[in-house]
This record gives sequence, C-alpha cells and structure tokens, in this order.
Amino acid sequence: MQGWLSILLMIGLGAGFALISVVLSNLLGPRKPTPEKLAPYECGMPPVGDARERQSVKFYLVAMIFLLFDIEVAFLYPWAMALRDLGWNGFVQVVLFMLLLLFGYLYVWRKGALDWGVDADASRKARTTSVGQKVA
Amino acid sequence: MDSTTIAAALKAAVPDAEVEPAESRDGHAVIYAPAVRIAEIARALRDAPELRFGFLAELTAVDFFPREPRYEVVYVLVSIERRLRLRLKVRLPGTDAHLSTVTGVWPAANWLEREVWDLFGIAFDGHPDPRRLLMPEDWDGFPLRKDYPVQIRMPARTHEALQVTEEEFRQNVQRDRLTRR
Amino acid sequence: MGLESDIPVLTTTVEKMVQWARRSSIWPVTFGLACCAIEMMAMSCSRYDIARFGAEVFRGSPRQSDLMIVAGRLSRKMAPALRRIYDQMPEPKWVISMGACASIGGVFDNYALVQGVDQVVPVDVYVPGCPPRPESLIYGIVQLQRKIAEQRLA
Amino acid sequence: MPELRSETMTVNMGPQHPSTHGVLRLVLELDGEIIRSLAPTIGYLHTGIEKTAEQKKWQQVIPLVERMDYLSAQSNSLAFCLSVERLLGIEVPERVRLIRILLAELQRINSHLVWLGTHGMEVGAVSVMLYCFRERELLLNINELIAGFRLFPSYMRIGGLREDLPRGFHDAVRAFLDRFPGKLDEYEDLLTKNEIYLERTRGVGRISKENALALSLVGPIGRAAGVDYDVRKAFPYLGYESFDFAVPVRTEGDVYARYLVRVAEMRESLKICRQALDRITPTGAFAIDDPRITPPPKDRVYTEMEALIQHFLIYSQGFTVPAGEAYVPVEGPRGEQGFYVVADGTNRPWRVKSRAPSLLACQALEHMVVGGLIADVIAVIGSIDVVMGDVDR
Repeated sequence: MQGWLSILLMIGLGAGFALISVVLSNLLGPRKPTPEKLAPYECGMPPVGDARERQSVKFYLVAMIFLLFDIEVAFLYPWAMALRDLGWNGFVQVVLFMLLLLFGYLYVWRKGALDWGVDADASRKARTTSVGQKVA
Repeated sequence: MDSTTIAAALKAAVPDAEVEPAESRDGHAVIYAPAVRIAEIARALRDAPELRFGFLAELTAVDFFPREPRYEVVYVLVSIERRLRLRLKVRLPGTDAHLSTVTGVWPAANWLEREVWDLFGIAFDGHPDPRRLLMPEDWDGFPLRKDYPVQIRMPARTHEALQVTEEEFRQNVQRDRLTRR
Repeated sequence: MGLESDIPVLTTTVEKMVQWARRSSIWPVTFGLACCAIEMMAMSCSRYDIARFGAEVFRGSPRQSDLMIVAGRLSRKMAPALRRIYDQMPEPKWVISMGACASIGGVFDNYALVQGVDQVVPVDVYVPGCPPRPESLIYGIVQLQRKIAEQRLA
Repeated sequence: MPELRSETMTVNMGPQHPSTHGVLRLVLELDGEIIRSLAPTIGYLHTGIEKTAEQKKWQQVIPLVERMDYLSAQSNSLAFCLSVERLLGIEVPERVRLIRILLAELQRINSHLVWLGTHGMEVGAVSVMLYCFRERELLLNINELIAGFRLFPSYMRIGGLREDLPRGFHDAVRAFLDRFPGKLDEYEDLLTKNEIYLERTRGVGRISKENALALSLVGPIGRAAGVDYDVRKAFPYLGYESFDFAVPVRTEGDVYARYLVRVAEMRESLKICRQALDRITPTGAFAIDDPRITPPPKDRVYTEMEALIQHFLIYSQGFTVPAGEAYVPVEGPRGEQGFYVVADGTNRPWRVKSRAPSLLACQALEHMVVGGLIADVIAVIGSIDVVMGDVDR
C-alpha cells in the first residue's frame, strides 16, 4: 500500500491544482461580456467568414499517426523504470514491440502520409492526373 | 549621355513623339514627354538597345497648384547596364488628369500608380487594380493636393460594424448557451 | 498587513493580495506601430530588461494580456482596429500611450493621424518622448503598477 | 471516384500580428496549409509625412525624414541633405563626407542587426535576437555620444553636421569595430549551418532575377536574386569610389540567400568603417562656412552683433533654396533610397517624395509566397526586411 500512497498524492496534487485554478477563476473572475469582446479575434479586423470550415483530411491523418507513436513512447517509460528486474525476456518483448511499430512507421512513410507541404502537393497532383485514375 | 542625346535616341525609336529635353540641376537627364504617348515611350525606353532603362526607381507626382498644367508625373528610370539615370516628366492639366498606365512595361508601377491616384487623384487608364493604396477605402478628397488642408478636424472613426448586427449576435450567444447545457 | 503575533504568518486583506498579484505580472499585448516599437523591443531585451518588473511576456493575442502599450503613431485607418483589440482584452486591462505621437499626435499634426489615442481608448499612463527611452517606458510601467496598487477591487 | 471539391479558407493576418513587422495586413487564401493567393493591404501607418514636410522649413524637415524609415535614420537624413545640397549647389568639406560615410555604414549595421534579431526570433532562434540587440546597444551608445539621442540623432544637417565630433568618438567606434567581427561570427555559428534554419529558409520565397528587376527590387533582396546594382558602386556619392569594398551578390534569390547577402554586407560595412575612421581627424571642419546656412559658433554669438543677427536669421527664417528639383540616390540598408525634392525658391520645400524600397518589397511579397506554406510567410516577411514607416510614409 505504501507505494500507492505517493502515486495517489501526485495525482491528487495534479488534479487538485488544475481543479482549483479552473474553479477559482470561474468564481472570482469578473465577467462582463460585450458583443465586441465576444466577437472572434481576427488580428483587429471584423471577422471574415466563420471558423467552422471544412478542414482537409490530412490534418486528421497526421493527428492519428502522432497519437500512435506517442503512446508507444508512453509505454517505454514504465518499462525503462523496471528494466533491471524484467531481465532479458522483458527486453526481448520490448524489442518485438518496437519492431512491430517500426514496420508500421515504414508503411506509413512509404504510403506518403508523412509528406507535407509543397512537394507533397505537387506529387499528389501528379499522381491523380485525371478524374479517379490513380497512377501507380 | 545627357538629356539631348537620350531625347534624340528616343525620337529615333518613337518617331512622331515630341520629346523635349530640359536642363537639370542635379546632373541627371530630364525629359518632358507628351501624356498621350506615354505607353510607347515607356516601352521604347525599356527595350531600345542603346537605352535599356529596365529599372523604374520611382514614380510620383507634383502638384503646382496655381500654375495651369497643374500636375507633373515623374518617372525616375535607371539603366543598370549603361549606368544612366533619367527623369521622364509628363505635364497634366488640372481638371480630369489621366494618364495611361505603364504596369505593362514595369510591373513595379502597379502600387506606385495606385499611390499617385490615392494621394493626387490622377487616374491611370488600364490599371489592373485602381483602388486607393494608403488612405481608407471610403476616404474622400486627395490629401497631397495643394488645396487640401493639412489638418482636418474630424473625430476618429473608431467603430467598424461587426460582421453580424448586435441582436443577431446576442441570439447566437443565447442559442450557443442553450445547446451547450 | 501586519506581523503582530509570533506565529510567522503575514496577514493582509484579499484586495491587497489580488492587486499585488495583478501588478506584479502585467502581460502587454504586442501593439508595436512605429518607431516606439523598436524602443519597446530594446526595453524587453537584455540591457533594459523589463523582466525585472514582470512584464516581459509580450502576448500575441489580446485574450491573454492585460496591458496595451500603444507604441507608435495611430493613423485614422488603424483606429477601428485599435478599438477592437482593446475591446477584446479581458477585464482588468490598462493602456499605456507610449510616445508623443500616441499621446497627442506628436510631430505630425496632419490629416492622417489620430491626434491622441485617448480619443479611441481610455489611457492610464502617458509616456512622453519621441521615442521615449526604454528607461522612461519602464518608469511608465512602474507608475502604472503604483496606480494598480491603489485601485479598489470594485 | 470524382475529384473531391476542396474549399479554400480565407485567413486574415491582420494589422496587429506579432510577426508582420509592424501594421501590415495580409488576407491569405489557404488550401490546407498551401497558400493559393495573398492580398496585402497597407496604409495602417500612413502618417502624411510628405504633407507635413511641405509646411516645415528646410532644416526642420530632417527630423521628419528620419522618422519615415525609422531603422535607417542616418541614411534618410543623409539622402535628404545630399538632395538639398545639390539644389543649393554647395559642396561640404572632405572631412564631413568621411564622417557621413562612417555614420551611414554604422546605420546599415544597426538596421541589419534589428533585421537579423527579429527574423531569427520569428524562425525560432530567440537567442539571436538577444545577442543582436546587445550589440546594437553599443551602436546606440555611439549615436548618443554624437547627438544625445539613440534612434534619431538628427546629427547630419544641410551643409554639414550639427557640431564637431565629441572627444571619445574615435575610441568608442574603434571599440565597436574591434568587438563586432567576433560577435558576427557567433551569430553565424548559430544560424548559417543550423540544420533547422536551413530547412526553414532554403528554397523558400524564391524570386528570379528578371522578376526582381521588373518589380524594382534592388538592395539586399535584388542582390540575393542576382541583380548586381549597388548605388555606392553604380553612382558613387560622398567619395565612395575611394574606398575598397565588395558588393556581395548571390543568385538563388531565396530567404537563405538574403540572409547571406545581409551578413556579408555587414562585414563589408565594417571594412568601410575602419578605412573611414583612419582618415577622419578628431577635430576639424564640420560644416560649410556659408553664413546663410551654417549658424555661427556660440561664443561669437554672445559677443558680436552680426553673429547674433545671422544666428537668429537662420533659426527663425531659415534659408531659401533656389527653384528646381533634385534626386540624389543613396544606398540605404533596404536598397536605393533617395528624396525627390522640388523647391520653389522660398524657405519651405514645395514637394518631398521619398523613394520607399520597402513598398516595392511589400508589393513583391505575393510573387514570393504563393504556392508556399503558411509558415513560410513568416520567414519571407522577415527576409524582405519591411519597415512599415517606410511603406506607408
């Protein structure tokens, strides 16, 4: 039980601090909404168009790929802590886990999901020359 | 290569343009050109082999208010290969001063002509985008004219209408709050 | 604010504590218009470091700032934008009008400038100079801090 | 599978933006992160300086002119003084020409330091800004030494200088000239071979030589694109032909080339400053001794009547400039600067028009940015070194 106390304490402190600052600022903060203040901030100009516009799908794609590899790193932390007593078979398991994700990374790279920006745009246009035909 | 030789070379390129050199105090050639033929003269100045004025340094106007040919539009041109500088000047009457644009010859003149239109009211025919450059879009009067007062007592316009009217905005905020709860 | 008893505790009123917190970390919004902005940048760099007074974080958006330093000459075309930025700042907000051009139109008494920013936004501290030296702007910010210290928590 | 209908999104990078170097407004049309079109709007800092200059006497126009392009105040006042002196037909003494060259080159380094600092900070190298502004403070100390004012010394006057050089001037400038090359190498170590900086700037905002010349981009932007035109070499003034310095020219025309050109220009300016400093004598003639233009020394004003009259005539009525027009080009930090001055024979200018290199750089922004990423707009605006005071006047 002794080990768990420090973790609970840390979670309590973290959540507590966040909770307190949110609740306090909601309660104590002065609230004087005026139409100008609530208008979206457009660098000093009246808002041009509304903010809910269609986003291109590659933003979503990159977010997913980032999530994937971020969680992979998150798994490494506890493993690195317990490295000594896991011994060799723990090590082999992690290497297998990393290899699996490495293949995933290579696949994503080859499919061009990581290409971003000007050259990607040009190559994508070159690949889909006419309507619907995908050039290998 | 002072103004007379440049004028002669220009007469050779554009035969019937009455181009007259003028004396200048700062050692650079000065030439007066007719307002109607400015487009061909500009093209000749840039493309004629012995002139090659490829760099338009400056395009501005001067308002000599009481004097009758009221405006003078000034083109400061530089030929980098020949190391020549030239000031091409065009006299314009006071009422309905207009001139054909030279953005075809020097694309840099686009904004410079917009600024001359904005501050002097000299129209440039055929200009791709003849809006005001520096003053607010709905400004009336041309500030750099000599008969325009220096200081105008006008309260600063601080309120620009929001994209939506006020009660429309209030309804949006209301509806937003309802849907969230 | 006193230290009567021997318990090492500092007693103060909530208002003093809140005003102390507000004035010790004023976050200015980057509103550099002209030459005064260069002196404002010089003030936030290493020689006249404004970080000593807690105001070195120049926030880009008005939502996260509570001080607007109008640094430079305000033209008529820019006045509505200045007013909108001021409106979009959250409530405890202050304005420093830096330089002669912002305060009274300065050298340029002509059609193009708003002769004094106080026609557009309420100003708390006027800093003279064209451009004011970084020290005088820091002095302006310290005066503003003194002004905040006395303000009531209405 | 029909081609997906993609909508473009208009984003307003408005007048109040941390990285538009002042109040420049860009309405960007974005497809994802790629810019389809860009419409700059300027005029948010229009101060009507040219209109106010027509109401002032000749010597009073110098403080106005310095506040146009507020990063190169000395070369602005130098350009104005040269144009008016050409109209008056007067020649300043040799020593004054050397001091003016030295001050103009120090102002170029000063302006390039502000450019390097802000451009570095926007691309992510925040420490470059702190270092650059630290060196710039030494230059501002020199300005304070000669005229008591950091940014706009107004030290150059029509007909020479305001007063002679102060005592500690030579060792102050020499101290700066000895310290600065080492610091410049420090900045280069930070950026020149920095992989992130190369990735952010190489091939970004490219403009071809013909396009640059057609859009009248001279100065560092033109020289980075291959336009080999420097007013100090093409139309020498003030005796620049007696100095040996090189003009750095590159051909790529992208943000990285402009960075290299400006850093090389700073080294060349150091060479010019050293040569000029050795040829300037600590004391000597500092203005032309024409009684109509240069006020008499103070001690004579207190004792002699004519000096008193001459002093008050100059400061109350000013001097008259014969009718005519003049335009003397000067190589400012942003390219060719010059004042087209028209005089009508009275003691006030009839028309003062300043050539604004930043205005043309702003106009060319569209050709450099369309097709690139939105993050590159920040790097390109930093690289063309736009000063809004110069754009809007």
